[in-house]
Amino acid sequence: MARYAMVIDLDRCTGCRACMEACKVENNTPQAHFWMYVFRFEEGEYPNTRVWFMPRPCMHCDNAPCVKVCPVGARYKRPDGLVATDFDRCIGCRYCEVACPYGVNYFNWKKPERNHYIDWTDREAGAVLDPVTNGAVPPYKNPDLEKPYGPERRRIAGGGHLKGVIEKCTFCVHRVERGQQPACVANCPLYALHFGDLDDPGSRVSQLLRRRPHFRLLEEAGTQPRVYYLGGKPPGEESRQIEAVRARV
Amino acid sequence: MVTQVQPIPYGVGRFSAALVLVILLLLAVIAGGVYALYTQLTEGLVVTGLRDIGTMGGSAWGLYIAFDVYFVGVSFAGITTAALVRILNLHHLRAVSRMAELLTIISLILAAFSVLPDLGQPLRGIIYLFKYARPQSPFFGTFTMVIAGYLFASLVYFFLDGRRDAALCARRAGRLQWFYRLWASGYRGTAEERERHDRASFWLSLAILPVLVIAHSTLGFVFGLQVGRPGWFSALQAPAFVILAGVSGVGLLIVIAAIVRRVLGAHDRLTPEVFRWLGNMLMVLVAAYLYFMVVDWLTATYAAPSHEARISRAIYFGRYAGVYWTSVAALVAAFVLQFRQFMRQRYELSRIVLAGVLANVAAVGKRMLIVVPSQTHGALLPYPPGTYSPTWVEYGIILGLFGLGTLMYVVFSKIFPIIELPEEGVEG
Amino acid sequence: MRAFLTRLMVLAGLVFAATSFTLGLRLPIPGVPQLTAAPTGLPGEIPYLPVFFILGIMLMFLSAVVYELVPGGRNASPPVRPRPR
Amino acid sequence: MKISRRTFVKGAAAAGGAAVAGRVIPRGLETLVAAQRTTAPAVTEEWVPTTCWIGKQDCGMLARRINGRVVKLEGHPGNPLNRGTLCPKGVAQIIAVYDPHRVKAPLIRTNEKGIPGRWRQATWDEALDLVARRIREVRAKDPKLLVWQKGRSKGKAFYDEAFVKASGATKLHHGAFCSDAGYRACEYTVGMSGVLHPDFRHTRYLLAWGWNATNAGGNQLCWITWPQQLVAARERGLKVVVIDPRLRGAGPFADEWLPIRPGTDLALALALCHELIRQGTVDRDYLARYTNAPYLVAEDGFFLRVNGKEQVWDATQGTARPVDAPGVTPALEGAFTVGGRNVRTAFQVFREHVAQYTPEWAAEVCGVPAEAIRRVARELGEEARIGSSTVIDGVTLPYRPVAIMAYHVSQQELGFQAVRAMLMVMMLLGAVGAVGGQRVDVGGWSVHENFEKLDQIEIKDPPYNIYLKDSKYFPINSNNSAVVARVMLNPDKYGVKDRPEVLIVHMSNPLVAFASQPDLIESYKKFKFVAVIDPWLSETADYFADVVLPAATIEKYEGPSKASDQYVDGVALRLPAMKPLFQSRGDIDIYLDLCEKAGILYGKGGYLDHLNQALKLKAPYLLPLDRKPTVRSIFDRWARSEGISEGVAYFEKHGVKVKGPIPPEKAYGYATHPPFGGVRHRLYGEALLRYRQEMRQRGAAPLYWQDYTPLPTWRRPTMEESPARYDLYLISYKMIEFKQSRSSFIPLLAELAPKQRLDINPQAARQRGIRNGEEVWVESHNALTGETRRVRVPVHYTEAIRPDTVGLPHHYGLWSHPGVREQGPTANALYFTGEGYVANTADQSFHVKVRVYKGEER
Repeated sequence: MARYAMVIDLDRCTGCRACMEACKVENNTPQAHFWMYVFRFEEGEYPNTRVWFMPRPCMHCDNAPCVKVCPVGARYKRPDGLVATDFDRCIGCRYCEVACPYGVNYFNWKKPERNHYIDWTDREAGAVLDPVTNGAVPPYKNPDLEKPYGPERRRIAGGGHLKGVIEKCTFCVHRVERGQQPACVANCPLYALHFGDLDDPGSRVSQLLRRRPHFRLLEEAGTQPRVYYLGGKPPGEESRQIEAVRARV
Repeated sequence: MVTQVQPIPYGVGRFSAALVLVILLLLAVIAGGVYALYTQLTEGLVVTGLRDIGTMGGSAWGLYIAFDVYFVGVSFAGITTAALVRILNLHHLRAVSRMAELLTIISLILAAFSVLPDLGQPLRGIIYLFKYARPQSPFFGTFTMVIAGYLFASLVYFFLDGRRDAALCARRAGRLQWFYRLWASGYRGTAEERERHDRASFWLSLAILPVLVIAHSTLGFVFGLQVGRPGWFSALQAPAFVILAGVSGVGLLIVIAAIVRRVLGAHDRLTPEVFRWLGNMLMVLVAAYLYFMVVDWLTATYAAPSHEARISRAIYFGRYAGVYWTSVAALVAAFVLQFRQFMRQRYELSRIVLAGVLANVAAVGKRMLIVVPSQTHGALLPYPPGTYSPTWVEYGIILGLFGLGTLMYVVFSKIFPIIELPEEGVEG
Repeated sequence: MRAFLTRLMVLAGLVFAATSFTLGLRLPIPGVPQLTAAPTGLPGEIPYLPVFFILGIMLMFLSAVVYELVPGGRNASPPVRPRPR
Repeated sequence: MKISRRTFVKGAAAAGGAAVAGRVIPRGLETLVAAQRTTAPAVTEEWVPTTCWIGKQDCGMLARRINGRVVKLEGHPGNPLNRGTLCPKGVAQIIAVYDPHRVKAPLIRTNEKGIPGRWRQATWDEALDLVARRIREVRAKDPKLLVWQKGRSKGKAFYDEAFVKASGATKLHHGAFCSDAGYRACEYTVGMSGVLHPDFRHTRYLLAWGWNATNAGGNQLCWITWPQQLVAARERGLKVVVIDPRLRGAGPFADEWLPIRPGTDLALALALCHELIRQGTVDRDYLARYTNAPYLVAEDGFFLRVNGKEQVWDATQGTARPVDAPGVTPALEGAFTVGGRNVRTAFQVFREHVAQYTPEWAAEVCGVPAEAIRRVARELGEEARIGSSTVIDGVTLPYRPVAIMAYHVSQQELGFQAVRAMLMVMMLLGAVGAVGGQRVDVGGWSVHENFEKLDQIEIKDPPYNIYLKDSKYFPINSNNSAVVARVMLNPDKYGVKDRPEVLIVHMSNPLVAFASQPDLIESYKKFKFVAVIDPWLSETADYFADVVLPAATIEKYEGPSKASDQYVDGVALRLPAMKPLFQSRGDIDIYLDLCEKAGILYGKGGYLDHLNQALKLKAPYLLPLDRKPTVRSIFDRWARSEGISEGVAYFEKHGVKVKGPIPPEKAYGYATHPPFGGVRHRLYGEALLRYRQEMRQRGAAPLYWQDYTPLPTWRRPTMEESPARYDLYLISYKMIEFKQSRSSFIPLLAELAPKQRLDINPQAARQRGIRNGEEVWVESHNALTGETRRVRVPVHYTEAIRPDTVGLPHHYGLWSHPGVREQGPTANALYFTGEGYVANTADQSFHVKVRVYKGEER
């Protein structure tokens, strides 16, 4: 059984947020949902200013507070390390969300057909688009998200973003089980993101972690994250976020 | 020959015009709540002021959870008083024990109802909680202990305690006779039955008290166990919850007792003695809670880690200062009121009631302050601080719940004596 | 005869209570150690187990009712509806 | 559960047979059932290659197509430009493809111009007929009165060349808003068409001169390619010195930051030259052999010529001899007397010229510490390793691992000379065309025709054409559409006789994208007829189009586009990832039909004929001139003519044709035969002096010719003449989220940066009592006309900008798309164009003095 982890090289990140967009398109996430988010930081005072960037996926913790608190086992830890959300099981209590120290959970506040960027139910637009899209919402809807995954055969890839259930980064389970990299990793223009199996000493992630010093976010919280950062340092009180994305639904 | 039996006292079965008006009013309030709930069910929780923690800069839990905690808290007082009355033989408080028990049962039902609208999938919530509930989740304790243990135990206690009066009521012919008979379930008041009931209720009380503590503690754990939420993660949560529960519960009981005393003119049963006792109980609990708050404040200001500090800043001086200081003021006032009466040993009903009201105002405020700030200002990663202000939907649903509770209370008091029937006249 | 039936009832009730209670305990007992451990693998859950647990607790309290309503022992006398003298 | 509008409606109806009943049953309760529904049915899935349509370099893409519907665009792993990745825009454009607010059918205007348009849908035939008729009419009068405004249109061969030539239209660029001042400087100085960029694989010391590395592209390539090379180079030990008023652009990749005052880059470059010469870190061999540094300059500033030949001083013989005399060993320095005339070598002149530009002086001008300038000069001198050489693919070449990356920085009033001065820094170090040294054109080292053209311009007397070609105002001319606007408003002033009448705007949005918005809006009223080819209703179309022709986005054939990252060469095509949505059509289809209807498609000199030349088609693949080909067949012929036997099918299969690594002989100036294509680089710009004099003779005002100096010469930028209360410099910049004005309506991107904001240093803000996020007025001032312009924007605190400078991103200020109304103004509403705010090459300056205040004060 693989032990998946993500390694993020802060020395390479240009803060372009392409990973955020790759995630959004791959997973058709609703507006203002950022399963992957990129912080942009500024430190120090002119002219001794420093600018740096930090991507923030779900940490897929080994000791995940969200898994512990889930009252119905909708949020669960897979043997391969992925922290999954069964959207058929979730009752929408958002306990996982308040329990998570990293703020990676997003709740479907709206109905799916109202939850996307453009009102795809708009009659005029729909009329023209339907012949191509067969009424899919959004038109670039990814069918893989509906399917069940893992030996447990549970639907954990986000699906149609059902109203009233919680969601978060799935490490693109639908791609990983197909042997692909998560969308953000695959797309990173600077190859700052890496994904792989810690049990395989030959994997890129294992090599990087052997070769270079690294840290994990909020390790002191005992969550044992599966996301490692190379270079740089964790953000502190001195790190001012600039160009924050404040999107609300 | 049949002795002429007087009608059941305490306004049972008598409906004045004013009462009908009150009931209609309550029904209107409930209807409002139902409409709000309908809007939410169709549109989703987007109609509330709740939003995601983190980039969305919101609060995932709000009014619903705060009032759920509040209602569970209120339920504390009822059954405790009843149990204490039984265990410590505080006979002078027997008069309020039924009111207390009823308060417990109704507020527990309201608590259950106030969680449902918070769920994104209420129907799943009802089914899946019974189907998949996990003990690892603090919800499990709240859910099983409170609903199953606590509510059911109270019902049992309530039922057994009411049999005697039911039997008495059953003597009168009337539309509800079948109901009284059913409740009395063959109670005749023989010495043997009384002795049986005594023993049963004694053990029941003993069994209920620990369940009670567990239930309220687990509710505290729901927050206290969250390492990811500065301001929540604390061993103090559980005990503090129990105490604040007492404060709000006893407070509300005082208010209800006073109302009943006024409406039913039951001055002979609800004596100043009763209120003095409740008042003192409230004073002690408030004092204990104030102590908790001081400890809390010291820890938060003396050597708080930066994240804790951010929250306390928001609470003491920032966005939430208004709510916080109002609650503090209310608590202090409640305490001072009671303490002065206690020292002088001269009690005034109005003052005690005022204290009860203040205590509940403070309780509601504190519940909000426990739930919200840690979400809006407790981010461990440098997200910008969030905001939360409830919408009409949330207020509507909560009001509706209060309406429902009051209605249940009123209706019950009209079909069953809300105060234990006096000893005399038992044998008619 | 009636007394015998009631006894039978009580017995059946007790047996049911015991079974459901022990069944129900299968939930918290393995659950408790997991409170401290890090969650691993998939949740091995038996559907509707919580119902048994809740039932167990309820029946525990219900026994009080049984105790009061069902007169047992020597001085058992058939329940008589209260009748105005 | 599969939520589609149809099933959704069904569900609602089903729940009780009527919509009413559907509403009675709250959908919140329905979901439990819904969740149990089975998953989506099996689908046909395929990956089809195409290229990105948003940016300038056409990154390779693979489109994931399910049942004929594109659901995702991913980077093409085989394309050297982006190597399997995409920028945020590239990823997000998928939602734009399906944007219901695209122009769905040809539109014809029904209301007057200059206000938001009202439209009626027309058939393609009707719309094209209308445009074709206008083209016919105007061409009958004078083809030059037909103007073709180039924007981010691809397929140069089809539009810029074939159509413009076939129609005889006047072509307007957008380069004057990009980096054309730098292009002209490089073309004139070293004969390479491009701006400055390093040889990232070998460079060890980089001056990132106003390079917005983490947000914008660089010389000739889009964003992805350059950062990839930068980061890789830094991991190999590259040191990066950022010269920029704003640090944000360089992000974490700055080893040192010189926060230079806007508009003073020329001064800093001159000071670096001064230091390099003082240090003696000068590549004399390069200067003597490959530049005009040894040429003898007479006192009048012109080269000493003996029967037309430039002379050098032969050090061994102690006489002046022709530069190409056999065995001549030219002296680099010194003053001599030849035939009674005092002459100095060009280098001597340069040396004496820069003697005044000391670091201390520059420190004053640029607001950068003198010791920092000294240190950088010293490090440059050391890192250049003058005299050293290395072997690349078996070729021994000079090794000078120092370079400059400069791009949009060239768009300032002194831009032309500033970039020339930057080049001179590299020329002194002998880094031009050396390994690890200065590069200019990613395509390889081939001398551009402008090297001669810009040297041989014949300045004419009026009448001039619309962009003042060969005029006494801007002899070297980058064809600035904003200047054109001013000319149209006042033709007589510039000696322009007749105004153009018909305008075709292709994938361009001048009203928002080009500087000096008010001028543009006014001037566009003067066009009699405007046709716009665009997938969206651009603001330009909204206000002025008579006809809008809906172009497709990625659903079309277009190209061919270069796929070279300066190390590996390749070529790619844009291929339709699916059928054009709505009634939109591929641009090339539109041009074919338009030309046919306008009667300029067939025969000699027709569109097809010019297309044959533009695509360099060889027999037997030449397009027949008598029948209209399909677009696919054109590319098929082109591919086969390029020697790709499978024809276009090859691209439909692979997307990109990788030609392999670029050999040193093509990449490095030193390696070409002869080196540098046999030209001598122009340290000394004799022609510039000639132009200066001719302009004076023709009576042009000093501000036109003052910067035509043989050697870059510092002067205070015109904007400095603004009153003291305009105490801040406004600069503008690009954000990674958007591409120019062409993507801020893409909701996925707009969400990341929803609003215009003014970057300001907290120190400067507090002095003015401005809180972070507070709305302020930004008021710009034209130092020559006294005109002021202002916009209202919220401020954004940042410590990464000079306290005397404020910054506004481009991209905003759109209004026609429903998604952009709240975004705020464009920076172009504040900039001025024309005298004082363009370079001597008519290139737009994006610098202006502004003041920032809260209240209504005015």
